[in-house]
Formats: sequence, C-alpha cells, structure tokens
Amino acid sequence: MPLEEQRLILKYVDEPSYTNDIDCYLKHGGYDQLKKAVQMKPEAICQEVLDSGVRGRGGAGFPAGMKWKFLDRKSGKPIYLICNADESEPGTFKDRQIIHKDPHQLIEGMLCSAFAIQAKLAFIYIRGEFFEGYQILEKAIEEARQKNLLGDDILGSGYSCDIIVHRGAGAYICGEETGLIESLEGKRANPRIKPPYFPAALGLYQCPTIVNNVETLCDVKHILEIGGKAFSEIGTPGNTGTRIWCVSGHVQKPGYYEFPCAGVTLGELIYDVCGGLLPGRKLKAVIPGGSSSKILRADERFKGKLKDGTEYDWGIEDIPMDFDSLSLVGSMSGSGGVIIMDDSTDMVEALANINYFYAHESCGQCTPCREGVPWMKKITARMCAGKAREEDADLLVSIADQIAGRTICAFGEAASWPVQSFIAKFKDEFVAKAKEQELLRQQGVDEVKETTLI
Amino acid sequence: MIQIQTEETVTISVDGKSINVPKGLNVIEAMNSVGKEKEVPHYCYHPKLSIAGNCRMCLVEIGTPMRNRETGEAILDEEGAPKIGWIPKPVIGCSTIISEGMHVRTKSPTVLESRNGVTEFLLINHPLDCPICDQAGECRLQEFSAEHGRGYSRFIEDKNVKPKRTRLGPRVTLDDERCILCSRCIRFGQEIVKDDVLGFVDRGSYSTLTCFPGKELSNNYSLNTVDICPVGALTSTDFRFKMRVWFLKRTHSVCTESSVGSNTEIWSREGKIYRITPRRNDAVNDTWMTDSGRGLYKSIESEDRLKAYTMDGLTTDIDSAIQSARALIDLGGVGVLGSAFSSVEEQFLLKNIVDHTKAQFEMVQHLGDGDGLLVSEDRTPNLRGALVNELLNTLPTKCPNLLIKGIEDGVIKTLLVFNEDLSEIGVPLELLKKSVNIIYFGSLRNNTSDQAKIVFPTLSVFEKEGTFVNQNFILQKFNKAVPGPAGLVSDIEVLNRLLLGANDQPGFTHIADLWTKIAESNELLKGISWEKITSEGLMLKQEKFGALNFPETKNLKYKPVAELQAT
Amino acid sequence: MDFLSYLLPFIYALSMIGVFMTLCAYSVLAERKICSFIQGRVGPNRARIPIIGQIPVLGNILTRLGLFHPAADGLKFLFKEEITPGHVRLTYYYLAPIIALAPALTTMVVLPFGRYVDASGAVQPLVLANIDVGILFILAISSLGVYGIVLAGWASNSKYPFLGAIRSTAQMISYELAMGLSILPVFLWAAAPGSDYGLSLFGVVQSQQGLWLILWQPISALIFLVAIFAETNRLPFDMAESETDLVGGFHTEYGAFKFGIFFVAEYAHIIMGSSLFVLLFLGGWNFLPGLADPWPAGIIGIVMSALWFLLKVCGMIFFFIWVRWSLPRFRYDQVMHLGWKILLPLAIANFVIYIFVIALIDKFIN
Amino acid sequence: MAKTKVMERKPLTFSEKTFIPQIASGLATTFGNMFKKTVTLQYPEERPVIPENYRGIPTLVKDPKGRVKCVSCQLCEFVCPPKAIRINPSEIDGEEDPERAHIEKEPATFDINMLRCIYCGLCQEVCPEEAIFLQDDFSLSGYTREEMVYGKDKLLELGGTLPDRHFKWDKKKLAEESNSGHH
Repeated sequence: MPLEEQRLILKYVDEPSYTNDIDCYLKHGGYDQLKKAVQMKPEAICQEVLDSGVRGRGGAGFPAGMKWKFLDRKSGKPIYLICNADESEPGTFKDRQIIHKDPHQLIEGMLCSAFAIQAKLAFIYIRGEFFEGYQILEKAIEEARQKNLLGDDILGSGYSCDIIVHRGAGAYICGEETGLIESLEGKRANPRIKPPYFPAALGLYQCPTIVNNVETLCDVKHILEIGGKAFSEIGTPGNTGTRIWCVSGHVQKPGYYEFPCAGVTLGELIYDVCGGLLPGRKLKAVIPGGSSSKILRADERFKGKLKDGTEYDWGIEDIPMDFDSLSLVGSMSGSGGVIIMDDSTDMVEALANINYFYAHESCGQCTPCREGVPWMKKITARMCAGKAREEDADLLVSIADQIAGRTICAFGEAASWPVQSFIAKFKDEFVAKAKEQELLRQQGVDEVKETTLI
Repeated sequence: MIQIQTEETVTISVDGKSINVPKGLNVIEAMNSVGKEKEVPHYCYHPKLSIAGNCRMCLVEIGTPMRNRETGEAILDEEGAPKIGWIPKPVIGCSTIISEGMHVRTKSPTVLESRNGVTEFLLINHPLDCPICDQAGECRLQEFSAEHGRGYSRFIEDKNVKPKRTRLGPRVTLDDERCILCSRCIRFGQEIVKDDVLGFVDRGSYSTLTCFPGKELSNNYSLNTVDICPVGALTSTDFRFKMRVWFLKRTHSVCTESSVGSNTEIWSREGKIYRITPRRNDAVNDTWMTDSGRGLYKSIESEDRLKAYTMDGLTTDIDSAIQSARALIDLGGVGVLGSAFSSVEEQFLLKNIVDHTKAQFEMVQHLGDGDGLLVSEDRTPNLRGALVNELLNTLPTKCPNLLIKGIEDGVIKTLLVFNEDLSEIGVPLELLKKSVNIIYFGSLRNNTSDQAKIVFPTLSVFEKEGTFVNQNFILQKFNKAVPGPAGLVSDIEVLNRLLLGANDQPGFTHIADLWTKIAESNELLKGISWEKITSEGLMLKQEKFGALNFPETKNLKYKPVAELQAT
Repeated sequence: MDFLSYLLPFIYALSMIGVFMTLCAYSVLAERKICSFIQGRVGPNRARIPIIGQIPVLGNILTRLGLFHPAADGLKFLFKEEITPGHVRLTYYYLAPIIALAPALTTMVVLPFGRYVDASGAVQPLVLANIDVGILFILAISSLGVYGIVLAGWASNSKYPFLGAIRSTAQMISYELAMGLSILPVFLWAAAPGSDYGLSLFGVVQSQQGLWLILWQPISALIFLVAIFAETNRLPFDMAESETDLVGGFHTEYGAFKFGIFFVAEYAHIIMGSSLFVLLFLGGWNFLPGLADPWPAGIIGIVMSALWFLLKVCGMIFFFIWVRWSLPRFRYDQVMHLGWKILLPLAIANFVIYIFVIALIDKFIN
Repeated sequence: MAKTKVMERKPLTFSEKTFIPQIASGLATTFGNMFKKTVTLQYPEERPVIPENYRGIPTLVKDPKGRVKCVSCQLCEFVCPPKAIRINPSEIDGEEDPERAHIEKEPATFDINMLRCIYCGLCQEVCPEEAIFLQDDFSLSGYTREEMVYGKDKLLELGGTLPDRHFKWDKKKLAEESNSGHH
C-alpha cells in the first residue's frame, strides 16, 4: 500500500501553479492566522503552542512552547525572535524548500510567534550560501510590508514588528543558537557558555531572545490554524505534528517527504516512499537525523520497553520515525536528514568524509573540539590514504569520548557521535582495513591511495 | 570577573569534606581558598578578567541537594543524608558560582579523565618548544601536563603549523603555534586597557591570534598580555631568550613610576636585573603594571650612573666626604631640597637633619598626564611619605621659589639637593655657581651633580630597602634585589652618619632599628615596625590631609582622601 | 810503595762505596719492580738515557727493565726544588739525614765480602778493616742510625715527624736488646775458646764451612731476622714512617735531596742487615752447606767468592722487599709487645739453652 | 648506645699464635703473584676499550649535517650539581643564518669548567636536544685555571658529530614550508 503523505507545511509547494509571491499565498488563505493572532492575547497563543506539544525541528527536539515559557519577560529589555535558517547539517534541505517555495508561510509563522512573545523585532538568520533564498525573503518581506502585514501597526492592531533578514558568512556553527546570536551581533560565531548565557534570558544584545527553526515557526502558523489540541493529535503523544524527512543517499527517489510523527517507519520510508534502494544493492546503514546523529546498522535489532510499558523488538525497518523512537534506538531524529547507505559504501571513507566536515566547521573556541575533531579527521584521512593502523579505531573512540560532553556547545557531541557510532557498529571494517593495509606495507606495496573525498 | 560583595560564607562539600568559603566565588577561587591540593587547573580563567570558559581545563563535577519539586523539601537517601543531584556531565569551574550545599568533586575519575583529555588535546598541536620557550618554568601548560598529562603521545599525525615570531607591537612578539587560544590577552585588551587590537582570525584548528589589520599592540600595558599568557605564545621582545626564569631570584618591590606604587616583582640573577613583573595587590594594581615601569631598572646600568663619592669633582672616600659635608652644614645657612623619590626612612632622617640645622626645606612636584589606570598625575612614588614625615604640610610647587630667594639673598650658603636636577626645575645654574655649596645626593649624573661640591651617589630603589606611601596612603615595602655599585653604602647610612655628628643619637645596624625610632616619633606611624609591613602594605590614617588638593584625578584604584575616610 | 799503601785503602773504600751506593740505588729499583710484579703491574719501565737507550734492541730491553730509573730518581732528588720549612731547627734539620746515612756507610768498613788466600796460604777475608770486634762495631755504629731519625723528627718541629721519631727510638731500643742477645750464641758457637777469631765476622763465616748456622741456630736466626727488620724500619715494622697514620713519619718535612738521603740510608741499612744475616747465618761466601770452598785459586776464586756473597745478599734484599709487600704493618703496641714480651724472653732463653748445649758439646764431643 | 654483641671466636692454636705459618702462606701468595700476567695497560701506547656509556668529559655535539644542536635551554646549567656549566643564550640572527632561523635560539657562549665538572652525566640526561654528551675522553690538562674552562668552540671540537635519527628541527622546517600540518 503506497503511503499517503500528510502535508501541512509543504501542502502547496509542489503544486505547479503555486508561486512564492504574496498574492498566491493570500489566495491559499495566507495571513489568515496572523489576522486571527493579533486579535488574540499573546499568552493564549503561547498556551496553544504549549498545548500542541510541538518540538523543535532544528535538531535537539526541545518543546517550543516550553522554550517560550522560559523567556524572561520581566527584565524590561526588548525581546527578540530569531528564525534559525542557517541550515547546514549535511543531509538536511527542508528549510531551503520552505524559503524558496513558500516564504510567506515562514513570515506569517514568525509574525504570529513574535506577537506571542511580544517581540518588536525579528531576525531571519539565513545561511550565507542561500543567496537566492535571501532574495526571495527580502522580496516577500517587502510585499508583506506593503500589505501592512509587517512593520508598524500590523493590520491596525497596534502591534508593530519588523523582520530583518541577515545573511550568515557561512559557518555550520552559526546554526547553534548562541553562536548564531554572536554572529548576528557582528562577532565571531563563538557559542556562548551556558550558564549564564541562556538566550531566553541573555540572548541577542544580552536581551531575552527566542531562537526557533524555520519548520518550527511554520508549525506555529498551523497550530493557530487547527488549534493546539488538534495539532497535538497528529502523531503520537510527545511526538506531535508532522515532520519533514529529507531523504538522501542510495535510494531511488531521494527528496523531502512530510509525514506525521511516527506515521511512517524507516522501512516504509526507504522502500515504499523513496522507491527502495538502487537495483542489486543491499541496505547497509542509515543515518536518521543529519550527519551528526548516530548511525544505525541494517542488521541491528533493537529491544526494550517503551514509556507506556509495551515491549518492542524492532529491526531497522520497523523503527517509527519520530523523536522518541529514534532516541530509543540510540540515535536521534535531529534535523530530519535521513541518509541511506547501501553496501557499496566504505564506512571508513564515509566517516572520513563526515570528520572532514566537522573538522572544517569547528569554531575553534574550546579546546576539545578545536583540537580533537581535526585529530579525528587526520586519523581517518590517514586511514583512507593507506596508512591505517589497527589501534586507530580504538584511538578514535577514545578521542571522541574525550570530546563529547566537555565542550561549550553541542558541536562536540555532533562531531563525536558519528565516530563513536561508526566504530561501535562497524569496527570490523576499520580493523580489516588496517590489516589489509598492513599486509600491503609488509609486501612492500606502499600503496598511497588517492582519495576523492578530501 | 569574580567579586565578593559580602562577608557571607557558604558551606560547600569538596570531595566529601564540608568547608566554608566566601559567598560569590566561583569553583576555581573557592578551591584555591581550600588549598593547593584541591587546585582546579585552568588556562582561560583569570581573576581580573571576564569568564570565557573555552579552555575546558577546569571541568569538575557539581551536584546540588535534590529537592522535591512540589514541596521544596530536600530528598533524603536511605541513610537520611540529603540526596545529591549530580550534573551528568562535568561542568567548568570558572563559570560555576558556588551556592549553599553545593557538592564538588575535584578528584573523581570523570574529572581526572576530563583534565587528562583536555591536556592531551592542548598538547597535540603544541610545538615541542620547551627548550627554547621563554615560558618554560612558569608555564601553566607545562605544570598541568606534568600533573595531568598522559606522559606519552598518541598523536602521530603532523602538527599544525602557524606563524611563529610575529611582531604584535614594539614590545610583544607572538608565537602562534604555542597559543592555546585562551583569549586572555584579547579580553585584557577589551576590558582593562580598552585598546581592542587583538583577535582571532580563521576557524577551528586554523584559529590564529593576531592584531587587527593596521593596528599594533603598542599601548603602555601591552606586556601584561605576556604575563597573563598561560603559555609562551606572547613573549616580551625585551626579555626573549635572555634567561630562563628558574635562575632568577624574585624580590618584592614597588614601582616608582608614579604615586600609584604598583606592586612589582624584580627578577634578577647574580646582581643583574632581567625583568620586572607586576605582583598582585587588589588594593593597588590588581595584577597589572605599565610597560614603562618595567623598563625603569635599565637606568641603574646607565652610563650616567654615579659610582663614587666625589668632592670638587675628585673621587674621595666616604669618610672624608661626610666629614666635609658636616663641616659645611655646621657652618649654618643650610637649604634642603628634598625629594619625593626618597623613601620614608630617608625622609625621616632628612627631617631630623632639617630640624637640627634649622634649614630651609622645600620640595618640588613632578606632574604629568595620568592615563586613568596605573599612571597617575603625580609622577613621584612618595610625596605622601613627605607629608606623613611632616617634612611638608602643604603640597609642593613646581619650582623651589623659597630656596631661590634664600640663595639670592645670601641666606643659604649650603644647599643639600636630593635626586633633583636644579636646572630642570627652574633654578638658574649661574646663581648656584657663585654663591652656594651644593651637596648632591642622587644616583645619576646631571647638571646639578656636575656643579656640586660634594656628591653622594645614592642607591636606586632596586638596590636598597625601604618604604613608600602611595596615592591611597598605603605604606608599601620594597626590598633589595641587587647589590649596588661596589663601595656605596645605603642612603640611610649616609644620612644617619651626617646626622650623628649633630647630636649623639645612637646609630643603627638595620632598617628595622630605624623603624623603631620612626614609630616612636611619628604619630601616624605609631605601632608600626619593619616586620609588620606586609607585602600587601599597610593603610595609614589620612584624616589630616583631607584639605590638600592632590593632583590625582582618576585611576584604577584611586580614592580621594574624603572617600578613603568614608570607607 | 808507601804512597800506594796509603792510597790503596782510599781506592778500596771509594770503590766499595761505589758498589754499595749502586746496590742501594738498584735496591730501590728492585723494590719498585718486585712490588709491581706482586701487584700484577709492570713497574718502572720508562726512563731511557740517550745513547744506551737508543741501542736498537738492547736499549728497549734495558728501558723496559727500568734500569735507567735509579739514575733518573737520583737526578730527580738532586734537582728538585729545595724546600726548607720555616719552623724547623736548621742545624739539626740538615744534620739528620747525614747522621742517618753515615752509620750505614761506616759499618761497611768491617764487612767482609769475600776471601782470598794470601801468600802464606792462609785464608784471609776481603775487608777494609779486619777487626776482632767486628760485630760489636757494627752493632754500635748502626745503632747510631736512630739518631738521624730522632733528630729529623725533633728538628722538623712538627707533630707527625716527632711522633715518628719517638716511635723509632722506642722501637730501636726494644729490638736492639733482642738482636744483641740473639747473636751471642752465634759467637759462642763460632768462636770456641782459644780460637783466633773472637768477635770477628770472618771467624763466623769460617766456622760455617760445614753446616750453616741457620741450621744450627734457627731460633737465633729468626730473632735476628725480625730484629733486623725492626732496626731497618722496614715493613711490617716501619712505625717511624707509617704513612697511613703519620703521613711520612720522621721525614714528613723533608724533600728533595735531604729526603733522598733518608731514602738511601734506609736501603743502606737493608743492605747492611742483609749482609750481616748472610754472614752470620747463611754461610757468607761459602758455597753450600757441606761444600764450602769450591772456588778456584787466584783472582777468579776471589771474585767468585765475592759474587757468591753478593748473590746471597741480593737474595736477602729480595726477601726484605718480598716481606714488605706481603705483610701488613703492625700496630704500635703490637710492635712493643712482640719486642719486649716475646723476642726478648725468647732470645734470653735461646742464649741460656745454647750455653748449655755448647758446653755439653764441648765436653762430650770434642 | 647500641647493644654490643660479643662474638665467640675460636681460640688460636700455637702455630697460629706464632703467625709464622700464616706469614709463610702470605709470602707464598705474593710470590705466586709475581709470575702471573700483569693486569695493567701501558697507558699512552695502550688504551683501554672505553665502554659505550662511559662518562668522560662533557662535550657539545653537532648533528650529522654539522650544525650545532644546542639551543641554550640552560637545563644543564640548572641541573649541574657543581655548577660547572655557564651558558649565555642568544637569538639566532635570521638574516645571517636563514637555514637555522626557525630554531630561534643558540648559545652565545657555552662554558664548562672542567675543574668543577664531576662527570655525573646529569647534563646529558637532562638535555632535551641531545646536544651534550659525556664522551670517552677522560684525560685533560692545562697550565692555568682559565685554560680548563672549555668554551663553546672547544666543546664542539671535542664533541664532533654523533649520529642522530630525529632531525627534529629539519622536520619542523619542512612542515613550516609545506604547511603540511593542516592537511
């Protein structure tokens, strides 16, 4: 049975006639929710969002309503809303689609959220490489401003809010909220130490700030549309709403697919939705939530007890795609970038590739990440170049263990989880590679392989 | 920056032992107050700078007593003791402020493992430069890798290469490979000197400390970055490759650049001074000092240094010099030009001489621009010492008008000059040439010493011991770091011998003996003895001087007398 | 003729001194060589004098044997810087070495070193002065040697030499007694009542044409040997020098040639002692026990007897050296104990016994 | 005072009391020794074989390419128990010697007072650059005290060149030039 997508955010984007200008958006009922929102009490909107149970789509999966609740409203300082559109996690491409194809949805979601938290100024921090997206957003904002949907005295409600689009200079770390704030302030995107710099209290310019992902902010619009309670009924309790899965890798039809949380299993996503693997190939591994999440091996089985007490015994195909299930199997849903690897993949090279990315993207502020991640990169690069040693696998894990949990931001974990999980699940391949190369070295064939990845 | 506002203490538990520490400290400072064995290693944290938390060396395990969310009551474990909610990950000590009941583990396996890991990471790309690195011996990285390091390297890849020998400014040279990116120097520039010229460029392991384009680290506090650099990345161009620090003897001293009286440490070996660094004193200079103050020692090796007692330009011995000087003084008609560069002890003896000879006494003021930090407007170290010694009761003027008048009128026939060059403070030399015998006390040759009938070469502040009274009326001690030129006796001995002929005061063998006399005769210094003057200094009473209009306006710790009285 | 008869004694004496001093010099070399052999070393083998030393093979052998060393030593002592400490009694200080050497050389006047057959066919000794009281002369003169040591010790005005001198004095007195007593039986034996020889050393040698006296009187020989060691201040009795506790004993303050004289004196005493022992107990120039005089007549016989005697003396010198490098030094109290409590009673007992033995032999055998 | 324990000794027999047999056996021993082979060497002509780790006089060595290895870290000066070593550090003039500019530091003077040296070898042990070695030279002499203070040139001449596997500074220069560390 072919699965039906349930699209909220991406409802119209694939319609051929749907364009990203405001008229088209208004035709599809756009800005209705904003009109509704400005008539509501901000607290009520917050409550709706809290009720909806929507969780952050950026990676960590922290409930958005809860985040808003922590906002320090009593400080007397201005409150800011920031939309995190610095989408740079390898394997993720959902925000770009939303911005390109439906920018007004984002603007509406942001304005609703800004009203809810009473922010007078909102920022869209867009990844520097998304130049087209930037232009689209600028145009969309201009359009909205002309229709008095943005700016002073929105729709005559007395509420004023402006949105500023800020292009980043191209760094993965700008996706980290405090790093993003620093960057927005015009400094190096060095994440801040928490405590004391929680954005909800001391964010942008030391003012209370809310940072949310593009998809999360779009969800706010839909929560207002269908009501928090109705939203919370999509998916399973604790994993509400729909989720956009960006599938990439060795499948027939890679792309973005929106499903209710837990509405699809990993197997269904690969074989039914994406048309299965390439002919003659077998599934080897899946990275379910962007490159930083832990890898799952195709022949693994996961057993345990759910929260409600029912026992589960899943193969990799049986894993429901939602926040909790993926963390139960030791990974995470992250930013929703599902990377499929078939049996043609060399896991050492795959890890080398990931390490190269993280070594390149480390901000360099704190020691473990600055020194440790490039070290891991150097090791995997050396392994690929034909100089692997048997002890390298253990060394990599040891380095990763020394990084994870000891850094200022979550980048340390993001960089060490792939290493930990790759070696935990594919250590045999690392060791085999080392032995093979050792043999070559003994035979005097000092083969230095050219690698394409680095 | 950690500041303790109150006297309150909180009880925390360190590795299972409960202790009292002042409230408001962070974990690093709290552990320091416990003792050396609980020291939390750190690189980026500096007590006088903001917290960056980027070195990750100070990771400790923290736990707080668990409380029931509804009732707020403490949750107890089976044994009835409060249950501790340990934070699952180690947290950095520098940004964690201690609170009542907090539990800290500084020696747990996790903590030790974290330190080990961070040390390893810091070392993998750190060059093996210790043999040529000037920081060796006072390098935190060296110390902590000895304590926490693995002892061997697992790193077989190539080390990162970064620029070495970068000139950051006229006095500071940077070796980027050694830099551990703690950002202390950057924060110092931003927060203390407000001269924001340093920053990191590039990302990740490429991160490099550098000056902003077109700027250089040339402010008068640039060498403090060298002091606070925990490794050998920032080096003093002047001290670079001169001497290993473990050979150097450290002597506590006081900077004579201005009335701030920054506490210093003089590093010398075998009678040669190699460098001067600040010494922490939160009431005076925190942990900073000026670059200009660090170079003052070079004057003692200057070619103009007076090294022998002379009479009419001919070298003589001290006995005949003193005899002749006394003969001149005993003739009467004495004028004394005192100095605010003299120590309290010297001024005390001078006061006795002035009283005895009924000499006309005057001092001059040396003013300059203050920089708002550690250089004050009064460029002498001990003006307040003269006030305390009752040599003066008003502030001196720029020019010794009374003395000039006395000479012109022929009342003054003998003039004792201390450390001042008369030609520079507006006394016409022609006037002196014909009518007055000058007895000069000073360490450097100048126009006045050339004119003088008798010259007593004096020792510099590095060669003698004594005390100064700084802008906040803090009595501060300086010690002898190096021996003076051969054959010179200390200034207090010369003055005492000059005085001894006058009346039958017993002499003294040590400065401590002199202090018993000072304490007897001076109301403000009552009860003070040489040993009692600690390295932090003693605050003197200053009510008497409330009416005086001191030249200082604003600097790091300056408080006008009125404000001082209030505290 | 008259002139010649006056001149000849001088020539004889000078040549004897020449031989004697050469012997002293080479004893020193022997001492150094033997001690190095005993200690597994090579010993002096460096000194080389120009012409002889450069003879192709022989020169090297002589150098290796160290034969030029005595000359080098002598020159060294001669040319070293003369140092006289400021605190000494100058007269006695300079006198002491002379007094030490002179007795040793003087005794050689009465020392017979060979035999010849004179015109009448009687056997006569080769000696400068054949006096009847030969042994007494030797004992008397050689005892004067101690004055050299005492004077040196006292004149040095320094504590180690003084201690050395005191020890030396006591030691001399102690062992002189035993020595004198030990040789009384020898003369009782050799000089039977009515014989011509009296206390002459020649007589003692002649009396040993049969068996040597060491076989007849081993106890006397032993006591005499020990006493000779003590008299010559040789190890194990070198209490006067004792460099481990007294630095150098009596000659601590002496250097250069003065020290050289002390040095020579010591060896002169050794040679004297050895000669005496050979004469008294080892048959003098007699060839072997039972075969006294195989020497041919004429000048060859004279020379051979003298050489044979010299050979025996050399053997004794070797024995002196050998003992020195084998035995440890006595403690001073042990020296006194040995001298007074053992050797003296033993010598007296020996004397008394031999009185009876000789009386009995005279009575019953002759 | 410590307790004394009196050891029982076997009483001497008569022959032992006379010491004569003992003396005789001692003499026999020394006599026997006279005919044994000598154990000494004829020193200036015959030289002993110096063991590899012999601690002769300390010398400064050069690397196989003939360059001074010492960087004047002064650790030997610090560790030297009799304080025989005196170093005056200096910076390498990069313009004059661009080949070695990256080493940055070298001794301006390096003196070892051989009269003070006790040949303990601590300087060699502590040297991080393996620049100072106690080599097999053990006989040194001079007419004055000043002569016995060996300067840098003399020490380098005595030290000569030792094999070196590290070439630490060459590697460093190579890395600097190729900038290989980052890739």
